[in-house]
Amino acid sequence: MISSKTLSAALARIASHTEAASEELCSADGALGDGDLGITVSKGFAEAAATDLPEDIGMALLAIAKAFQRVSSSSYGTLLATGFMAAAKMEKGKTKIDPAGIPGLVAAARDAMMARGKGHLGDKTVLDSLDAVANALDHAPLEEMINVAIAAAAETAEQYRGKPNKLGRARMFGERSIGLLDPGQLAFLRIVEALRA
Amino acid sequence: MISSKTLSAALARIASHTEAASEELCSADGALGDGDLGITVSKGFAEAAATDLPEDIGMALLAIAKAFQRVSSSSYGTLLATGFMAAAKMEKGKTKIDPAGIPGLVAAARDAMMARGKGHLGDKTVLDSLDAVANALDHAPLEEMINVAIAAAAETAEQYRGKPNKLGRARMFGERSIGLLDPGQLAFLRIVEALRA
Amino acid sequence: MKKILNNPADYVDEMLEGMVAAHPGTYAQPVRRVIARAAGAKKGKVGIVTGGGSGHLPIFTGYVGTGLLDACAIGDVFASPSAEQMAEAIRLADGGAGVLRLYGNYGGDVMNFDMAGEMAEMEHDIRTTTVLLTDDVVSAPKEEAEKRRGVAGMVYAFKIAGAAAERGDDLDEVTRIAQITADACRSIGMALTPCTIPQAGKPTFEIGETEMEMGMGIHGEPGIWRDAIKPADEIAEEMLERLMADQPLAKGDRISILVNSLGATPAEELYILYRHARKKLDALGVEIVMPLVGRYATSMEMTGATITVIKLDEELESLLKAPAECAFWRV
Amino acid sequence: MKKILNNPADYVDEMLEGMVAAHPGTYAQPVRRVIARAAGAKKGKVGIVTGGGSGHLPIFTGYVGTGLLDACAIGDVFASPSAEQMAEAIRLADGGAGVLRLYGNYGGDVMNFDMAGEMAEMEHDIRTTTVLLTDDVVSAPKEEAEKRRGVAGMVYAFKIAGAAAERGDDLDEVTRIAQITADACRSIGMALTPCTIPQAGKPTFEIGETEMEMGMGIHGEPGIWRDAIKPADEIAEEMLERLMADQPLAKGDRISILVNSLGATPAEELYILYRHARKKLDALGVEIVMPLVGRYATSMEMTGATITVIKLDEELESLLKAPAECAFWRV
Ligand SMILES: Nc1ncnc2c1ncn2[C@@H]1O[C@H](COP(=O)(O)OP(=O)(O)O)[C@@H](O)[C@H]1O
Ligand SMILES: Nc1ncnc2c1ncn2[C@@H]1O[C@H](COP(=O)(O)OP(=O)(O)O)[C@@H](O)[C@H]1O
Ligand SMILES: [Mg+2]
Ligand SMILES: [Mg+2]
Ligand SMILES: [Mg+2]
Ligand SMILES: [Mg+2]
Repeated sequence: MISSKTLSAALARIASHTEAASEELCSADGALGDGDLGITVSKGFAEAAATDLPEDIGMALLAIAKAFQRVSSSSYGTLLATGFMAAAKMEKGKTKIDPAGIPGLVAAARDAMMARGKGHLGDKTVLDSLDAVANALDHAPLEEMINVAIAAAAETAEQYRGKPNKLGRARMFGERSIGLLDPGQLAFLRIVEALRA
Repeated sequence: MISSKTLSAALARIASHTEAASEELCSADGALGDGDLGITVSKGFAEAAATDLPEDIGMALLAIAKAFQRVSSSSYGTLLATGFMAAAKMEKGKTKIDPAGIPGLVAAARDAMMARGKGHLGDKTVLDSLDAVANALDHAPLEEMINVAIAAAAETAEQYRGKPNKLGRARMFGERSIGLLDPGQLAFLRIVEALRA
Repeated sequence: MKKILNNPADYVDEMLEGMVAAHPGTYAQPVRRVIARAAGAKKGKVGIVTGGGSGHLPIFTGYVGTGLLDACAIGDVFASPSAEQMAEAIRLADGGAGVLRLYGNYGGDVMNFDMAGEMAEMEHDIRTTTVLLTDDVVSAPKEEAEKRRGVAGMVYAFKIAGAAAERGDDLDEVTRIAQITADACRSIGMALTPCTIPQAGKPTFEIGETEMEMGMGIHGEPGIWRDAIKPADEIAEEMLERLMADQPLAKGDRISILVNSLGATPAEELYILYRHARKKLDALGVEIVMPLVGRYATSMEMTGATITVIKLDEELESLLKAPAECAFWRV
Repeated sequence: MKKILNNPADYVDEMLEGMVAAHPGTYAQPVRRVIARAAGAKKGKVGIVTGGGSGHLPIFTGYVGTGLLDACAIGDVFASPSAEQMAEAIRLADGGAGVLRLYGNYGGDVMNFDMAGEMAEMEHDIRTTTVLLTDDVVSAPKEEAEKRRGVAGMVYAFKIAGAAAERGDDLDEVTRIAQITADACRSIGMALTPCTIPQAGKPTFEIGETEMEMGMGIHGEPGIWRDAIKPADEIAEEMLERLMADQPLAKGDRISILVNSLGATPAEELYILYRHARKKLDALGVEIVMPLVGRYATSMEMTGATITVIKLDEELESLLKAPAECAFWRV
């Protein structure tokens, strides 16, 4: 069972892992966009990790969403805030997340983010990563969940490498985006990787 | 005796010699000013050399002055125009310059240029070169005049190298101008050198 | 880093403080990173807000002023402001007649402004509408024109919609006019050098001495393709050709044209571009109204230029010529 | 060369052609390289002419306009126009009440303008006077202040003398006011990068990534000394200290201040400089009137800034605030 404490510890790990990956993400975004993704992600998680989370897990997730809104209003930050907000709504009033509910939370985040960003699956964005992770987790054994999520995120990124970006700034690069990782999918991989340690 | 034809031939030689020295003069001026002197001088003499000179030597000198005014209105170009104008006034109505009159012509140019530019001898400018040449030519044998002029121009430039500039843009460099040749004195040396060949 | 600044983290806040201090009769900053008219919202007038990153002056925040914008939310250099700041801008712009959100089509900005609109509606009961600029012709093909990004065309939209609001048009009418204006704008950009985002501290891209970026946005990102530097006339020719391929111009059409420096390119060179554009349009019999040549939408100290053409009808033309005043522009 | 141009030799002529084409209601070029008011000289009004090199827009020629200059002779980039062109400018500016030659103190310009004055007097019987700007405090010590060069202070001189002429003052009075204005101006400049003169095709000097030029003129030449780049506040502090050492300011003094970009430096960074200047002057109790922050006197695409302070009396202040209009500035 995941409590606010567990969440805080995970945020701290993500913050340090994405901080380390910041340059990599900025340069991936630089090749297809404005080069700010590493800063967006690491700043957002640092702010979230530094936030005192309430015990109510719904309110904790809301606090994380707000942290993102405060410091990173680039697309990715806003989308993550939207995702956390959707999860917050589902968990309001509880003090623990039941791992069995996780695939549903990821799917809810995915749907809210699709609505907010008007994106579609297959556009080569973080949405595809969320979708893959939600599906993979659905039947995963508890102790395998993190590895399964990492594998799904990694596969998604690699699988879309060969396709063109259809949304966001990267769309403008058209065919030239083929062969490049989507920065948002790569960032998502770095985020779930951090859950391991 | 110097006719308009002789003058034209000399202008052509000066034009080609100062064209070759253009970069040197620009960089000397760049160190103490705006770096345009090479262009000013070579453009001015090229324009003068390309001008059809009338037989009346005064009118020929006037045409040279006008050529300078047309194409080079930096300080040096304006000063040379002023100098040629002064000489023009003295030679009006003649068709030859008597070499014996040359020191007087140089001195007249010097004085007109002093009046126009409000400069003084000793300011480390082309005025000092003109003054030295006028004086040195005063008793020079005819066949030695060019060599005497070159020597005087060269000595003046070297002699002032160790002194600070007191006029024009170079003045602003104050003590830092010590050790550097005055670009205008150097240009004058290149001009008289061209008379040799 | 060859910039005049103190701590890069303070760049935007110090810049805004200086701007408001220099023009206290024009600008106020009632909430951090939200600039509003010094005189406050005008009762009964439709408000117009925009928002976007810093580093584009006069865009975005410079155009707050009479006959122009009412408020603007400002982010870090080239970064979207937060939804919360945008909601504050909406609140500050509201004079009771509703608020138009008028800004450039960028993913992050759209998501945040949508959220901001929802917040303002929920919290303050303010009716809002949206018009997006999508004037950069090379950022998507004509069939997907709604996906194009917004660049210097914003200047015309602020001016024309601002004039409509100032004369007392209601929200639907201001929105309609803003949309017609946005639809009538076409832009294209080119750049010779990158710029440096203060917090990054290094140039946004690398480019050779003889190359130029074509299809330049205003966020320091590389252009859409790269070409060898060409003579100014050929650059202007190509830019106009691409604009006219998207929105044909014919004898008798009335347009305005904005030849805009991305920052470092001097006015002298804008006039060299304008000279060719003018010749070409004259030859076609196209009438130029109130041409704008200068720095209207920049990317810090980038070397480069954009050209925007707006096709005018009578109404747009009269609104374009209506009086307006901010610290950067007076009509 | 990273510039937008055609043949470098045509740079100035094409630029002027574009400028006049863009603003036909403001500028005319009746004689090559001489810009005059489109409406021509105003009968009975004192004319004001200036002249200087190209590459400084809006200086020099941009300030031809109502309440400002009447005509301007333009040279190549950073090069003096010819005496003949200056004489033409004087002739075009003459409305029968005489002409003031108002320009910056540069050896070449002074010699040529003196000749031009003699020509105009001889050929057209026009009475002329001269006022030279010598506002750059670091270009000569106070004891030799008359040897200083003229920089951005020209903007104030054009504005104030222009207003005096426009209201109908006679030549002696306009000259007196212009001289008081010139005497009240103090300027200083700094730069981070050089610029490129089109016909030279390479930067005017070399400078390291962490260095800045101090005591910068406006002709692309190196500064008077070199320093390590410092925070903006320290740069503003040092510049103001040097201006105030030359012309002390005290509680109750009224001044205007111009924080000017040499070209590439964006408005954002000018406001950061202004912010510090304002704080410092506020602390001293000095009142700032109509501060100017922007691009008023440039050196092509140079990165850097100048600060000019003018100490105002009641008369200068009212003339500074009087209406004026050219394509680059409206008061
Ligand atoms: N509308 C959208 N919907 C879903 N994901 C998006 C959308 N726009 C961008 N993304 C994702 O966000 C990543 C870029 O994030 P970010 O750098 O913050 O964008 P920007 O700087 O352009 O605002 C992309 O690689 C993509 O995965
Ligand atoms: N007022 C003056 N009187 C005499 N000689 C001068 C004067 N000003 C400059 N010079 C000479 O001209 C040279 C510089 O010429 P030039 O490069 O044309 O000047 P600028 O570019 O500053 O107008 C100086 O080295 C000096 O010899
Ligand atoms: Mg990005
Ligand atoms: Mg971004
Ligand atoms: Mg020179
Ligand atoms: Mg010169």
